[in-house]
Amino acid sequence: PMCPSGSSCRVSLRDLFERAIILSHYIHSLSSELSQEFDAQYSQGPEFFTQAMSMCHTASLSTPAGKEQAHQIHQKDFVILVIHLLRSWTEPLSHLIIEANHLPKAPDTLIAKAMEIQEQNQRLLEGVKKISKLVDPEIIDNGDYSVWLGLPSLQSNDLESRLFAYHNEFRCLRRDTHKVDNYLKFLKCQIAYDGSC
Amino acid sequence: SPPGKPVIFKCSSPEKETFTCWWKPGANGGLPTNYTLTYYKEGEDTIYECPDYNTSGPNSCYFSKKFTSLWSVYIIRVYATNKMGISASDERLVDVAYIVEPNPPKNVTLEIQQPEDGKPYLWIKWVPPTLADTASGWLLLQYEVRLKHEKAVEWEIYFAGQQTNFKVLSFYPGYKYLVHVRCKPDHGLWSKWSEEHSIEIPSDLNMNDE
Amino acid sequence: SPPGKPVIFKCSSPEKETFTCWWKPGANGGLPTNYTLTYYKEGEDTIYECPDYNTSGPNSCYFSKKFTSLWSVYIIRVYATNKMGISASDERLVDVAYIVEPNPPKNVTLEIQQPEDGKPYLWIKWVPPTLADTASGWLLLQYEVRLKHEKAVEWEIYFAGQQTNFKVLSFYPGYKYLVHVRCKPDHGLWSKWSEEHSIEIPSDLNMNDE
Repeated sequence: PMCPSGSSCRVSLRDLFERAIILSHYIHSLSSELSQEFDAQYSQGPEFFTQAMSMCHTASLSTPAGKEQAHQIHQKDFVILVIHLLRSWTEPLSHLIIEANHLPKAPDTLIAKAMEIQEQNQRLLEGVKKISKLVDPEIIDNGDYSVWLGLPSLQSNDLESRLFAYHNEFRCLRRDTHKVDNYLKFLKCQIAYDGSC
Repeated sequence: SPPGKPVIFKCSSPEKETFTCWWKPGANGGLPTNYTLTYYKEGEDTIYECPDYNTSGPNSCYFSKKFTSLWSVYIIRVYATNKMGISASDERLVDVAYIVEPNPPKNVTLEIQQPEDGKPYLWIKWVPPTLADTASGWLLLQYEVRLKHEKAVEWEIYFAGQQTNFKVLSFYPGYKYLVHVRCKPDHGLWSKWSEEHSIEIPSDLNMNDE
Repeated sequence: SPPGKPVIFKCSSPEKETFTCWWKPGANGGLPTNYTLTYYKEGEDTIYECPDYNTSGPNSCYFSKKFTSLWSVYIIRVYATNKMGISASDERLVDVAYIVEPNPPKNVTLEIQQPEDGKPYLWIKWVPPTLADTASGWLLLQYEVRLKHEKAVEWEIYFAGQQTNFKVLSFYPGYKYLVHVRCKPDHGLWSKWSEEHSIEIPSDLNMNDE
């Protein structure tokens, strides 16, 4: 949107959404690779991790589980929900990166991916905040997020419990990044394309 | 004898709103055998029975929108029962977000275009598969085109991104070309290829700029 | 005299993660002249100075990842100052997503193909450049091929759309052909041409259908 100097010009809402979606798509792809790479490296048998399934720390956020539920949420509340989801991973990601170094034979690629996800997640959070201001300048983001209490399990002395904890975090990260990606693609069509892409 | 062990061999969703699981019966032990699918969801204790055994045909369970939620793991099992006993399949863990496999694209059309100021090109167009609501943004599809002339051995494959048309710029006059198109959700599985469509390229087609 | 007016003549980003702006100094009025680049982001009031005048060489400002935001338009200006006064360039508005100039395509290969049932053709293939965005598989690049035989003056230019290969059907046996390929993202600038690749066409090549 190059516009003549002097007039105020900004990145359009459509462009902001397009860029946010490039990031959210990329972040989810990385998170899927990270989760699969961890399971491939540390699983001790086909069913090893199925018992590891436990609730994600973001389960308390009531997120739509289908298209109809998504249509029922007010658009600006939905944008705020995405911000809360993104923000809920700022702390866990930084701890995961630090603690993952203590995993036995921790592959560099795994840590590099986690760092790339952390960096792009912060970038995406900045972008969605900018989107929220355009959607509704009066929007109030109370800085909410889901508290994460998973550090002790990542530091457990028992290796199996530790591996279960990592597996669950990466599984939840994969799930939540998919939610964010899905929601942004939906919100783009609802908000920036009047409900029809 | 008691029935053999059934196997849930596939679960998939065509549009990220509903899903179906299919199973293969085990040996039926020579007796009338009844099949029951049950499931419970991660973090919940209540066990439910399949809501609809018919919509998706024999040995299947269809979960309509009402019974489908993404991002929560369904733990599914099928039981085979006859007079002599009962046998259960292995548990199948399903998150609908990751089993999306659309139907193929539809209405594939082929045309030769001869722009005033450029070389002729083969223009392939299609529409998204039925059931796929790409307009709302809930489902996002990417497309791939494959093409070859009748005598060629290898398919040429082109990635078309989210567009529902594609221009092929290098082709031979005087040949019959075969085309298929398929699609994939942003994070999901490729559909089957569409039906075959073909076009005869006139041999006197002038391939240079007009 | 006061310095002449500098001109910001180019801003570009190789991968949408960093970007650089370059300027041409105006006349320096015969006095030592100092250049300062300042910028602010739309929707914000704070004015910042160029974070790095060195990385991209003389008369340039390099914005590393830390200083590059995809979410705002940058309003940029360069000031030239000497003892006699100061002069400012026009404002340059920069949206990083619109100034992506990718690296050229890689691994260009050339082959003469002689299908059993058709005329021979020159088959040019390449792979997309390394670019963070194509890694996410989301950025659609378009390609252009240019080709000429050694003795020709003019290049023949072919638009290859999103294809990563191209067939040239009209060429002369016995000549050496030179080929380059370049690419461009949907909103962005053409890359430089790839390195030159060449191929000798055998003079005894039979140009008719086999």
